[in-house]
Amino acid sequence: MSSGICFHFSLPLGEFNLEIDTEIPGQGVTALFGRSGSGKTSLLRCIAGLEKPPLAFLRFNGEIWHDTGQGLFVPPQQRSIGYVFQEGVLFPHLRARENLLFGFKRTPKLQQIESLQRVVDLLGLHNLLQRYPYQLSGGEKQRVAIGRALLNNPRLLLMDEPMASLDRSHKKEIIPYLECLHRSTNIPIIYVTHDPEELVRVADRLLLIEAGRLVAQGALEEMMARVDLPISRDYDAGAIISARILEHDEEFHLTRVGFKGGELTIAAIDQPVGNSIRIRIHAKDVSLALDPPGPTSILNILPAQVMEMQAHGRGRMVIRLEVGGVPVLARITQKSQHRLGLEPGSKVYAQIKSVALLA
Amino acid sequence: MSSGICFHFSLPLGEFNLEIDTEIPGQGVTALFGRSGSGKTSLLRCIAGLEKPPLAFLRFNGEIWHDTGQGLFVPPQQRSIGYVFQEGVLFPHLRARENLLFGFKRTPKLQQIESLQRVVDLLGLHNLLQRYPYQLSGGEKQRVAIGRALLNNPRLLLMDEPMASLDRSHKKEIIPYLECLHRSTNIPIIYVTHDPEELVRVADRLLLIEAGRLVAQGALEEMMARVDLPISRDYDAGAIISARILEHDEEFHLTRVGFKGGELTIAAIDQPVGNSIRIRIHAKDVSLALDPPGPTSILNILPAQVMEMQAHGRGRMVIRLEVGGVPVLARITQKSQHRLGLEPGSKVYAQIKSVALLA
Amino acid sequence: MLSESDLTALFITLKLASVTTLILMLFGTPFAWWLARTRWRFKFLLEALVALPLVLPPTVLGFYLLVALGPHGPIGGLLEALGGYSLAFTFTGLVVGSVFYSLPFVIQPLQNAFSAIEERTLEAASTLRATALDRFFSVVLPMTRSGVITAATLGFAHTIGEFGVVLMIGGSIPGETQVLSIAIYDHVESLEYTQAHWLSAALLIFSFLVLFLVYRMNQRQCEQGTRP
Amino acid sequence: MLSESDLTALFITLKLASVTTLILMLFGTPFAWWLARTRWRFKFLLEALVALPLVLPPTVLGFYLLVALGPHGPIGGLLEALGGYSLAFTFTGLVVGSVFYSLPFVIQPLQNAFSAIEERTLEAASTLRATALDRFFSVVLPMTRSGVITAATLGFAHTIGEFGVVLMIGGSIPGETQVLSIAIYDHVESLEYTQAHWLSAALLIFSFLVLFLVYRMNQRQCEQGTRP
Amino acid sequence: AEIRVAVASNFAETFAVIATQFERHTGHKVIQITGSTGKHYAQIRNGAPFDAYFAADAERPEQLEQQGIALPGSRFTYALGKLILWSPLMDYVDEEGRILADGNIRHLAIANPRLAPYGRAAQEVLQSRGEWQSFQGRLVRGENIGQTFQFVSSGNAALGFIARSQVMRPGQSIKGSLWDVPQSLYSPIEQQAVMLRESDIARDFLAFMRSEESLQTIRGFGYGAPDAE
Ligand SMILES: Nc1ncnc2c1ncn2[C@@H]1O[C@H](COP(=O)(O)OP(=O)(O)OP(=O)(O)O)[C@@H](O)[C@H]1O
Ligand SMILES: Nc1ncnc2c1ncn2[C@@H]1O[C@H](COP(=O)(O)OP(=O)(O)OP(=O)(O)O)[C@@H](O)[C@H]1O
Ligand SMILES: [Mg+2]
Ligand SMILES: [Mg+2]
Repeated sequence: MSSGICFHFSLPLGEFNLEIDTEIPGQGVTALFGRSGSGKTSLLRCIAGLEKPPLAFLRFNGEIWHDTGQGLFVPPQQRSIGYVFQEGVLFPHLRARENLLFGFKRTPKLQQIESLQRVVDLLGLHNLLQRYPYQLSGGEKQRVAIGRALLNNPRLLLMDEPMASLDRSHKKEIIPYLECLHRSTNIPIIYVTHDPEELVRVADRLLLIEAGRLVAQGALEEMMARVDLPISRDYDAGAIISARILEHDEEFHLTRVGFKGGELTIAAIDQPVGNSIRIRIHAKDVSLALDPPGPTSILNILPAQVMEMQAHGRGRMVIRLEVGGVPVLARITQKSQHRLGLEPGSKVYAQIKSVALLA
Repeated sequence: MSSGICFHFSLPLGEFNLEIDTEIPGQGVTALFGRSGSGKTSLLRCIAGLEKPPLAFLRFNGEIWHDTGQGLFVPPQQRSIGYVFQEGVLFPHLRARENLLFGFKRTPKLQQIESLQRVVDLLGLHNLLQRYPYQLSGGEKQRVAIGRALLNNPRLLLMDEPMASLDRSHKKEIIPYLECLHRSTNIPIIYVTHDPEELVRVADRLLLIEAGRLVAQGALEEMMARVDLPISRDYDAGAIISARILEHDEEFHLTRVGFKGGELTIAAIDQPVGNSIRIRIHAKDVSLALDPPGPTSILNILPAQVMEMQAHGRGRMVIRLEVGGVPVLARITQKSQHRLGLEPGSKVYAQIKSVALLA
Repeated sequence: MLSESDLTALFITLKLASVTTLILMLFGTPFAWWLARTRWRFKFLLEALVALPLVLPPTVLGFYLLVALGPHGPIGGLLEALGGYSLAFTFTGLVVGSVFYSLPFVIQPLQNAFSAIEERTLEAASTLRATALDRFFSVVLPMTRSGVITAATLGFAHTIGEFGVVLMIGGSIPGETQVLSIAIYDHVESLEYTQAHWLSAALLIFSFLVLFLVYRMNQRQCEQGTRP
Repeated sequence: MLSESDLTALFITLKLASVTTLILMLFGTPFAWWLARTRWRFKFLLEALVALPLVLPPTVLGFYLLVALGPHGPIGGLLEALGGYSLAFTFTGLVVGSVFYSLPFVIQPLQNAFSAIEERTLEAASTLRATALDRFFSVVLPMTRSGVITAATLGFAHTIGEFGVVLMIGGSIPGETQVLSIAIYDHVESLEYTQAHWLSAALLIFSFLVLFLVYRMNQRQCEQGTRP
Repeated sequence: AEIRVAVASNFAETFAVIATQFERHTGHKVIQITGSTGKHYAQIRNGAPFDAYFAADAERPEQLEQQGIALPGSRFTYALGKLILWSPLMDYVDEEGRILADGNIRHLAIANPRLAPYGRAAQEVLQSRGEWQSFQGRLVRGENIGQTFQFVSSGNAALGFIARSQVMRPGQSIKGSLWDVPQSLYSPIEQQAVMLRESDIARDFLAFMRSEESLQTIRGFGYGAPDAE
């Protein structure tokens, strides 16, 4: 009861109406997902205390932040949040360095966990510290905005498409940091993104909204394995599997992991044997064969059973398999399904390209 | 000589220096690619005439727009360009509708090709026309900005990460339109993006810049098939192939296409038989087998020959194959390469998941 | 209540305020725009000069203007030599004096408003075929409307209330250069308090109505256009 | 050149202008902030009221203030009833009059500058632990610096040049309420043109230097902070 | 035809009555421009289009005459100012001015001695009574006699030296209490007029100003009439 973020907002904005009532866990990354104009930013603003809906209730890890019933409202500055705005919003009169330190300086000494040095290193801001915002490129501004929110030493991080204008190599540096951040400090993060890869990398849970209303929510694994949600139409469906590291193959830079359904060989992971990890298998990376295949470049070939089949766009199918009780999705053409004579219960071999596995 | 965009800019910005001298074709989509802060926006600004570098030469389809040598400068308003700014930059005092029509109203009647109705339909702006910018969500603003540039009836379209904050379904609607736009009207587009999928969908050519300098440029096919460029490190390498539609399979919603190296079956394409199309084969969607495989869900299995092998990150390889003279890339693990004993000259079967083909 | 001469004074006042405001807005706007945009090193000198008329008591300023405009003064002498026409004690002279004296009230709000416009917005307009003039009218002016209104109001109101300068170089000639402020002043000076009260009340009510309407319209439009 | 009484007048003038500007900035700033941010339907009434002192000739305004401050006037009567202390002919009275009269010159530029601040910027600051007051000092003031400077300059300069009101309610007591503008006026009126010239020149040069420094500093900082 | 006449503020009301009488007699129009004598002087020197100048003192008409701006020989005294010590309160000022010795007076209003002849006269009175020093710091000075009157009538100053013409109207009694200061205590306040531009109407008007009819009006407003030359 006391841990978790529980909220109910009812906010009319012109013709638009935000009406959301739910609870999310007080740790991990919750991704907010929805089309342009569906109300993601409005929801974040409500949580931050920047909107004052006529009807609002918000409890953060046991503390009540907003309750219109009781007339209770904790202003944003007392909520210890980090908010990365969709549009950056740096202070134009302050240099990058002063922008970064704005919240830090106002954080009580004891709560100052993050250090400027670390954030600057992470975000590659060394050469930019003395610049004013107008002297920064779009992506540089966005990085400063992320750094500023991190340096606020928040108890809750709200990020509105924080990496929309970043190139992949910057993303690749920042995402593991966020993963690490919420794992090591247990700070909950609510994260808006349109990028499926980002989503899968950072999110534990998914909140799907459409036209201001909650459509579905749940753990990322479940949500991604569901075939009925719009998300699998727009984005790559795929199963997410918890596994444990069994062995490292130094020669070929591979790692062998075990899960309930068997073993998989994936690209080397920099973690000690025994660690638990999450891996993802894109439906479109799984092909099916009736007989065990001959010599092939595909390392992972597992016996599986067809459980459920769903048409998925014109001419395509998503097949839910089970590999030793663990669900795995495969996307194939209707023609293939027909040719192989697949139906629920069929025994097949799932061919999974090892390099398609994501940690 | 007269068709094409030929430019040379030398622009110092603080510690940063843009120094680019090249020529790109006067039609098609040229993608600008580079890390955050590499100078993409600055280059677009030079081409638009928003920066005045101390040294500048720019010839657009035979017209000289900027020549510091001669002291010649055509101001932006006389260049007939469409510029989508990285940060939107709508006019705050005008409603969406008036924003959209700002350039249109100032276009000579004869050049008014685009229509408000069409752009509004395309971008899904119906309900937003009467709103002021502050009443729009981030993605909605971006769509209005795109529409405004299109309605300016430009002779050259400059787009700076125009879809960074759009969800995939909006992108899916806008991208074909852009393709169609430059095909039907021959307007050249210079396009900045960090999204590889967008890149592959829209771009004909690629201009790679790093720290203000041109690193490489060329046709998308060539560039994507090159293993030495940073882009194949950060992004999914893959071959791009020109093909022709041979037949439609109505039952399974598939289309059979032919290319120099053989035939492929891909998801149904809504174009008449005989049309030319471009398809893309991601390296990671290609697996290799030594023997022709048995019954499998993979529809496209082509005999191929290994041409070149390149280590690609830890434990991975990119293999350049030739399928009847056409280059196709495959990404496999070093272990698989070892196990199959692959070396230049080896004969293999390339297994291509049909659904991985992109039009 | 209001004598005929008071009405004449009212009319002249309005004429003077309108003409002065018009001139100030016409010439002040480009000047303020230039001040707001230039990166010229010495613009602060000009800014200081513009603000200078403020610090002299109006009567004293009027005195110096009178001397300058009079037949023996540099400007008046020149004008006389050229066309034989002195500006002192004419309506034109009043306009010159008021323009000079109300300059800072118009320039400063304009300049501040113009400075707030981001370069990016103008750049966007220029890629959309708008010429410099077009940009100014279709982007700058609407975006700075409340600053422009403040400038015009301050200029207008200040010219109406203006007194020292006008008294000095106008000579308070009824029907020509006697404006309302002088008429009220005269009434007070010659102990005709009733008339003074009436005139003041009329002036105040009229001005209040004008200001009221101006600010009201401005507020309406602002509510539409931008989040406050 | 400058007599001792002139120097005293100079000193009082500076004191008056400083105190007035200080009070105006202290109370005007929150008021202007409120005006810039409120969505109150009737704020235009207040705005019109603030601008109103502008339209009355200062001497007339001074006259009404004098009547109001007198023992039969509303303010004077009240003060007398409370503590038996009249404001007329005191430095405090001058301050009251100047504050009243220079109000619009301070409020309007401040309000315009404050209106230009986007809500979003303040929201960002509030998510970064800045309280309302903190936001005002660390974000609003630095971002509106040139508007604030304009307000203070206009207020200061206008009080220095102010004359009618001060003359009326001050009674021109040397060493107490005789300010520089009155001294110059006296010189002009009593045909002591030389002294008048000297004093005016001194006032102008001094003011020019002040304005010069203010604008110069402002320009310097602007060049650093924001693209013009 | 019409003439423009610059008139000292303190004489404005009286002047208006006489001008109306003149207009009725002759059918000509007199445009009256009221203002401070100092300002009018500066304006006349800088070419103001006035036909005659009714000053509040003798000094400035004299200077204009010397400078050759005024018509020589046209200068004459049209009225004598009379100084009174006045308070709007009944029974406050006594007939000898003994009240001046009262140390509780917070403010005594006078006109600025450097600017206005009434101020100079008030200074002379105080000096001759030996009270000038004791009032330093308590004197509030109006720019002109009109303002001095306002100081007193608004109650901000308890009493002040003003012109008798300011409180006296033909056929009415004076409100408040006053001390009619004996002429012996101050030098005469001669208000003089000059002609600035030669014209028949101006000449006629100046002559009319000296007519017995006009002098009566002038007296009625509390001025002393000049001795017939
Ligand atoms: N006014 C300026 N002063 C100093 N440096 C500047 C200025 N403007 C831009 N820069 C620098 O120039 C470089 C190129 O900027 P540019 O905006 O072109 O980058 P970009 O490639 O568009 O990056 P992004 O993908 O982040 O938008 C950046 O390093 C930026 O910091
Ligand atoms: N002030 C307003 N007046 C009217 N409508 C508004 C206002 N603010 C937001 N809206 C509307 O509310 C809806 C939700 O906006 P919101 O910014 O939350 O969307 P979003 O999910 O963040 O979209 P995006 O992905 O485009 O940023 C949008 O349709 C928007 O047009
Ligand atoms: Mg949003
Ligand atoms: Mg950029």
